Amino acid sequence: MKVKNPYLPIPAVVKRAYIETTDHMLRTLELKFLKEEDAQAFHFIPGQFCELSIFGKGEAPFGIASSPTEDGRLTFTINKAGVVTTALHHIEEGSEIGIRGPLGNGYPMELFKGKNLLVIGGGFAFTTLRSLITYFLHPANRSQVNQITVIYGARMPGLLLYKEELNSWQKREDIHLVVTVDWGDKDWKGKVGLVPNVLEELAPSSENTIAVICGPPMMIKFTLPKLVALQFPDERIYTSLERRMKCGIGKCGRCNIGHLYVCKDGPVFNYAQLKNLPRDD
Amino acid sequence: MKWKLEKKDFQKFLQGLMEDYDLFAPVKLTEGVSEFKKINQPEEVYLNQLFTQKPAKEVFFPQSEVMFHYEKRGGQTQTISLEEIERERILLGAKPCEIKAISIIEKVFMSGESIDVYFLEKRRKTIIMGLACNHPLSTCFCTSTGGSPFLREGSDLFLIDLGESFLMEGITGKGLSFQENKFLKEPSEEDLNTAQLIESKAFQKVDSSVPVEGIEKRLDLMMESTFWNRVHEKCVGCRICTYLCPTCHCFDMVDEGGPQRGQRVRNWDSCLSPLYSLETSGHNPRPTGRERTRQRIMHKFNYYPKIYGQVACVGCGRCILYCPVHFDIRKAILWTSPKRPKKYEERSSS
Amino acid sequence: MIQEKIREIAKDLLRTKKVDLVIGFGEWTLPLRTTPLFIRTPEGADHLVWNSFCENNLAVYLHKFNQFKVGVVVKGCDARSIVALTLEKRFKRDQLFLIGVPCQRMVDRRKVKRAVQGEILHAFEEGDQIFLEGEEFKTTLRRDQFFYSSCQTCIHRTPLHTDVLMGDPVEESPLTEILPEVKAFEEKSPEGRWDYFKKEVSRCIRCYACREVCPMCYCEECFVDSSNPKWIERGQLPSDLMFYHIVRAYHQTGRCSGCGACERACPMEIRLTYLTQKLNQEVKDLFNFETGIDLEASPPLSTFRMDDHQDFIK
Amino acid sequence: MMEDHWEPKILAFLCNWCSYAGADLAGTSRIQYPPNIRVIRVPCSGRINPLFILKALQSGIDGVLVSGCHPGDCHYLSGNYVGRRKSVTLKRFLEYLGIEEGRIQFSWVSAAEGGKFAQVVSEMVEKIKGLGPNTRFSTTLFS
Amino acid sequence: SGPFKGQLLRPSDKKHPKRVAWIQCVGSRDSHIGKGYCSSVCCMYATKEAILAKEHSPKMEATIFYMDLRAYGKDFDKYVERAKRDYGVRYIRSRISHLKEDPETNQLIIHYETEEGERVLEKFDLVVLSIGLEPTRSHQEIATTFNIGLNPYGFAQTPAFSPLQSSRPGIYIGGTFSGPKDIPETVAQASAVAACATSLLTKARGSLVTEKEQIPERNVHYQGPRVGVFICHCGINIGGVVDVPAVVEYAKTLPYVVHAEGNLYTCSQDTQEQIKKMIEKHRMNRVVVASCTPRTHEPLFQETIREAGLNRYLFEMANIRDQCSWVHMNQPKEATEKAKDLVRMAIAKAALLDPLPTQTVEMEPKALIIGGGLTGMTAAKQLSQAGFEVYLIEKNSVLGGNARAIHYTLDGDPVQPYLASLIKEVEKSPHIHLMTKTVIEKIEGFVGNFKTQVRNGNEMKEIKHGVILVATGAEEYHPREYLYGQVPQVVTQKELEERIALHPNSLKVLKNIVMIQCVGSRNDHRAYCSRICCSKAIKNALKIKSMAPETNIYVLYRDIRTYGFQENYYEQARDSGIIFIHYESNREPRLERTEDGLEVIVYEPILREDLKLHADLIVLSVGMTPASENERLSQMLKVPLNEDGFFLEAHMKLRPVDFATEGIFLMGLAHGPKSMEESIIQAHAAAGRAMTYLSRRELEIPGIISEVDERKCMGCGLCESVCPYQAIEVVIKRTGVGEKQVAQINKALCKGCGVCSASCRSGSIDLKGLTNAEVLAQITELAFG
Repeated sequence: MKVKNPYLPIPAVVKRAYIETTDHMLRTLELKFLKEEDAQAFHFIPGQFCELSIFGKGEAPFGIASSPTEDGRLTFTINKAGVVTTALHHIEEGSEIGIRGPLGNGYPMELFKGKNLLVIGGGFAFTTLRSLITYFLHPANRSQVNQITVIYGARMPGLLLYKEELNSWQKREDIHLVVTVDWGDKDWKGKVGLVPNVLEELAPSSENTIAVICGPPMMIKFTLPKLVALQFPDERIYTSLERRMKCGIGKCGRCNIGHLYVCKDGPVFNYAQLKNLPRDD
Repeated sequence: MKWKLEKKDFQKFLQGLMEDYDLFAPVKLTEGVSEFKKINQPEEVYLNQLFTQKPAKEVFFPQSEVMFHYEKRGGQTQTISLEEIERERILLGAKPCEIKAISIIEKVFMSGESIDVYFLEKRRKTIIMGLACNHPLSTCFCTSTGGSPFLREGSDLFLIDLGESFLMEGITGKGLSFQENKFLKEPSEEDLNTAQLIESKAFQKVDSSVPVEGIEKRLDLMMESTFWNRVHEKCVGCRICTYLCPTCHCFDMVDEGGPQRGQRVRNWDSCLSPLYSLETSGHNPRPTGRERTRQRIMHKFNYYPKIYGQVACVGCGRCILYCPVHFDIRKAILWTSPKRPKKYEERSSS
Repeated sequence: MIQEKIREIAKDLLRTKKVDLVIGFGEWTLPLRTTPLFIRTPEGADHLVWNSFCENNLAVYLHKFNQFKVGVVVKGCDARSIVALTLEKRFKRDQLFLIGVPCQRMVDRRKVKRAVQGEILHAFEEGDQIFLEGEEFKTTLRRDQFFYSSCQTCIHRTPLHTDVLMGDPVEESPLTEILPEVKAFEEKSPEGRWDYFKKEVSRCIRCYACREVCPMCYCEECFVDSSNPKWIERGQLPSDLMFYHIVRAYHQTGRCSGCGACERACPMEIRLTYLTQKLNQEVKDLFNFETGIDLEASPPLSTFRMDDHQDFIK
Repeated sequence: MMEDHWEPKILAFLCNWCSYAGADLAGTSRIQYPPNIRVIRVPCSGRINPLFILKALQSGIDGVLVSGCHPGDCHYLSGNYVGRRKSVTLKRFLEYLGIEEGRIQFSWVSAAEGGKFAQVVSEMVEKIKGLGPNTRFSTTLFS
Repeated sequence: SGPFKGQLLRPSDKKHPKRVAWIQCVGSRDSHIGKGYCSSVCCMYATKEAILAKEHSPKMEATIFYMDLRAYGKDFDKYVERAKRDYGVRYIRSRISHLKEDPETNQLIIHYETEEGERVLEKFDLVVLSIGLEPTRSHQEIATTFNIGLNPYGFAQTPAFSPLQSSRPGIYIGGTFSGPKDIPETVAQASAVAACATSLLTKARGSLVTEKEQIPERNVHYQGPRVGVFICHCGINIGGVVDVPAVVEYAKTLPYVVHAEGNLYTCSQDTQEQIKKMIEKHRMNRVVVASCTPRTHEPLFQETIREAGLNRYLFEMANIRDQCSWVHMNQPKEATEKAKDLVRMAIAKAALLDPLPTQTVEMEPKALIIGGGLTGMTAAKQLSQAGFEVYLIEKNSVLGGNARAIHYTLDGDPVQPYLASLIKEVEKSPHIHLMTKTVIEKIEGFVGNFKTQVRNGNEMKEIKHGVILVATGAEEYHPREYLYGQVPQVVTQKELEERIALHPNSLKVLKNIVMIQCVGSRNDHRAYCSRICCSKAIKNALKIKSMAPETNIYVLYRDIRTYGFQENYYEQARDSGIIFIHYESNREPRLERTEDGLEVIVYEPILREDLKLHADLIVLSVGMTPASENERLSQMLKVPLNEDGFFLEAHMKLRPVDFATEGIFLMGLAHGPKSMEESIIQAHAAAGRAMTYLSRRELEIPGIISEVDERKCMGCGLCESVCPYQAIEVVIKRTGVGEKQVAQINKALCKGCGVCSASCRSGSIDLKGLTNAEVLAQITELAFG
């Protein structure tokens, strides 16, 4: 039996592409596999990522923003930074792209069963969290978790991702969504304040609750102590690490922190694991 | 099973093999430099240099390897992967330490659900004819890392140079087909004794005093020690020690060519290069030489053992011999152990 | 003896806090080799040695320590590199204390190893003899048969602009009159030269040791690693290797002190000095400039003269 | 793309203020010259990074011509002087290494020298035809 | 170029002449035919022609017959020396009266007398007559229609001290209409006349300017390159040779191309509309036009795409006419192939182009004039009349500079009254801030934003201004030769003029006066002619002759350089009995002390013996030396000096009053020795040039400038040292994590030559608009296309 070559990108096409933020730095791509059987074979869970490749430019890892419950929809949100991301920002709808994945361990959905869910997101790291939240808001899975509390912050209102969904979530009662910005502007009516302070204010009980936190290093640095202060035990705080990756399958050695490979053993880790890893960030 | 092969028919023996195998063996590039290459004529085989600069891992994990071609035909890009190998191959002249290192790399490339098919294909279709180390150097410390100059593990066939002839031992079943070859004779008793004598003499020569034992535990608590500030100072950050190390297996993937057609290539990479962990945002988790040198030692002696239970160093001594600033990993290992010399408080320990 | 003087001066410098650290050479585990040492306490200075194997160009470490006051042991070529680096604003001259050692030309350990059968286990130097001891042999060699090729043609062995000189200046006469390597190379036909260069450079494994040991190569991002524009690919294509080595040598025009560290560092023993020696010869003929001699003279490619040579222009 | 007989492909860097204008003048005065050169317009002959010339030769282009203002006429005062030093060191170094003499050619052509520009180009095309295709960097020779 | 395609041929038989002779002063300096003036330019003309002829046919021999070699301009003497030394041009001092033709070889025979008086006969293949300039036939018409006066020679008459003013106010004279002059003077006069006219129109400035309102530029950053290609037929100019439709089809297949079309005339007005429509329709963000030379048409197309909302730098041209179809007319196949390559390269470059902002720097409408002499004051008056504020800095306590020591001009007009009225005007003008006894301490900034620290005694003041005019003047050469300073009878012309004006009768009693020309000039230390010493000597000599007719005046000279209308006074001097004795540079006159006074010994070429002249008074015509503080000022302004120490202008002929660095101008004696009239002209000219900057509210900086990537830059200073405009400076910059030494570019000074990005080894500095990546893309596109 011929072993599958994990490095060969599966051909796909860009169905829809639109700019998310006012500073044009974030763009969401909706992809569709060219071949139907690739689409069938593609099963993923929230928190996993894929390596998107543009021939001639290279490859880069992106968290899957869509949820498995959205019937085969596959969306990624790209922050424009380097050669590959710029190329991803420039390609038009209908052009080709290569996908490798699903990669990484994704969120431990089993462990979330029967617990409350506290989701804290910051900036453009909200992609995998959106997948997680959408998964649990789906009627079939809503019952698996009890209380869902979401705190999502961004620097400015224009930089918030998935604005329509945020509004629709706001209207639902089975989810408590708090959206905050560091600096408001004249027509921003919502909360203004840093995520750690908002968390302190909200002070959700840590009893039987799992916290999932993703965001820029500075936000995590100031939010973790707040969570610990609210008696969240280390093993019930999960985060998804952002690291330089190349192969995505734990071979090329690029993404290791200590003995763990972020791409294979992560990117989702609980704080207990991270604690005893060498401080190599 | 053991055979004797006269050196005078060695060339003809190899000629025979080459009919149905591709032969890879060290070839002399220039005075004092040799490299594993595909052999066209048996005369090219050059076994006098104790070990080649680039280790035998190159035969399984080449420094630069095209993974697949891509071509845009009619708006649709086809990818043609290049992992297939038609002809079986023979690796001749690899030393025991290099062969053991291949098994170390094997653990990484062939574990988990995603298998590195390029390495797998080459590994499966290669018969390893190891060559014993009759005269190890003073920089060799393979015995300290659980190896030995006559380690047979990992070789399919094992050659011992008796001077006029080779003693060939069959270790695994592989490569049976050519064992009934006409050049192979029955080894005499006296041959076996000389082989045994050479083996014990070689074993003594190797420095087994390097305290590799228990280094994984010791390094656990040394992550933040000032030891690293002193270790890295003399290292200028070139990539010799990682490219020449038989166990190093990091690589980078890059596209060559334009949007219309080109190829994706995998090249060796080194954790000592500043660009290795530089993120596009400009943040670099290992900004200075201190973190990078620490990463090289920690990965070999702490991280890898944690995952695969054995140290990722085979004690071949290449990184000691070829380092332009004479960084000696044995000193670094010594320095982490309780036996470190007290009076060298001041000395840098690398 | 020079070694004692170096230790004295290092101790004094460290005791009086004139410098934060002294960079020098020390014995290490292998024979015929020394290693750079970073001494921060007066007692540590006892490990400083001086012999014919202090081959590294210590100027390469100075930009790592440009916030500190540094004492450094320098040969003729090292001092010239430091002068060139000062001209390129790497550090201010007053934060350095140069311990100049008149160089007696360094011995090439590879030539010594090829002259004996079997591995050398112990070696020490006495006057102009080198005593070697291996498993089954004991020989002595004359050190002046085994100098590095870059040392043979060196005419600046006494370091200039140093703060202190560890011995009386040596007279500056090259052993071989002009650069033998360049002459030998130039005797070949153009095709022969190109094939020789291509054969040598195709052994390159892109470990960049030649770049990292050179004090003049301190760029944040080398043209080889640049992705916008991407000058060459990352693989082992011989034409890319040739591109790299031509440009690396060309970037040393008027900056290379001819110390030969690049050739010594190469694990694949690729000959490199005949490239930079030729460029130094060109710069001498065309602009009458020698690297690192004059503290004021600006490097040749950073200035111009109206009457520069131009008969190659139609 | 090799027809029956080989036509050299030559890259010319022309400085915008003098040589490019000279080339235009050759055009307006209809002075015919061989069609082998392709021009890249640069502000000054001092803008030519030696890596451009080397990259052109490495990519298999058969000849490189760099043409700028006469000394003293440079629109940017000393651009051509600085460029001249880089050119002489690069040319001598590459010829030392074995690149055939004549592959790289430098010239001063002022805005009024249309005739001279055509002559420089024709001479260069002849020279390169004499030298034959540029196989120095081609990797086919060496596995 | 030229009738014989650049060959030097004899018109009669189209053969190469072996020996060519130039005869100077034909139709000039000849009052019998009413041309008593010197045409000022023929000496240099002949020398230049001799050099060019020798370049074209080195074997040819060039000989120039002259009376006085009038190389009075800046670096002119050096040029003549080069002609002699490098090109072997022979200069023979002898007036040629007639030519004969040798019947057999029809060569031309010239009889001439050498210095030593020996008669020589030489044959030449070609003789060139250096005929002078004369007023055109229309001079007379213009004079009558505008009712302006002409001088006896038919050139325009200009009143004293206002060489640009015709006899009627409001009508100004520029160029050779007012007399023969060289290019530097005519160009300066042009700018000067413009200045005078502008100040009259001050009130109406800017009234007819309509601001072009532009639609905002579309942001193309977050789009991939969408390139539109327009390939021009240019009638048959391109279409006749290049198969344009094939190139269009080919362009359609190239990456990033969203639209490609051929046009008959891309530069026509309706095609501009078509381009704008296509940009809209295909949402193009890059445009490539393949037509003629960008040097002429790039601005036109850039304007068009700007009007369509695209940044003007998102544009690239491929020259497939002047450098393709026109020059490969009988090779259509190869021309089409070449056109395809050029289009492909242009598209590859266009895909990488970035939109470049054209920043603006606001302009401080004030001028700083350094030096309060005649030049400085004239410029100050001119600028104040044009409504601009002026800071006039003078280091001495009193205005006037060198002009204070001049009492009358060669034409006899009194100088001090004019000077006094000028000083009064400057002092009372509201726009001029006069600062005497003030020295410049520090000058910072760049055009539009200069900040200068000046010190008056110990009080410091900072001035904000937009432009700088340098009028630091020059000093009289302090001679060491001829016992000057040791013996009272040896004086300089300046001191003589002082004595003539203030106590004339002390001179009346003198019997013999000997004047020695070119003292301290035209030698190895000062290889230039100070231009005014000859006219000054003749002025004083004529004055003395008129006061004391019977005093003998000897003038020992190397060349009498009374160019232009000053020639009349030279003739007048000879008629009034002043004796002019020529000496060769290698046999200079000697001065000896005898019991009854001083004796000058000079070798008289015609008598071929040493003449002993007993002299009661010896007058040294000394030249001018650059002002002592030029060195310091040039450092502060970062502008160059020439070898002789005078300031170096941007271009000797085409930009005589500009410095290379923008916003700084040069006038008067600081530029080099010149007469008062020429200084006044340069003052107006510099003021005119300054007005072109002062009249703008802000300066537009072109987009094509360099940019530093501060992450990659190590601050090695290589770019700083090669930048021709000193626009780059290595500074210590505070970064997030500490300090870093990086290069910093002064956007206003960078001219976009790209020399810095070619020198930078690590590619940290790059020229926007022609980055390394863009050139590399063109190279790889050409090679692997």
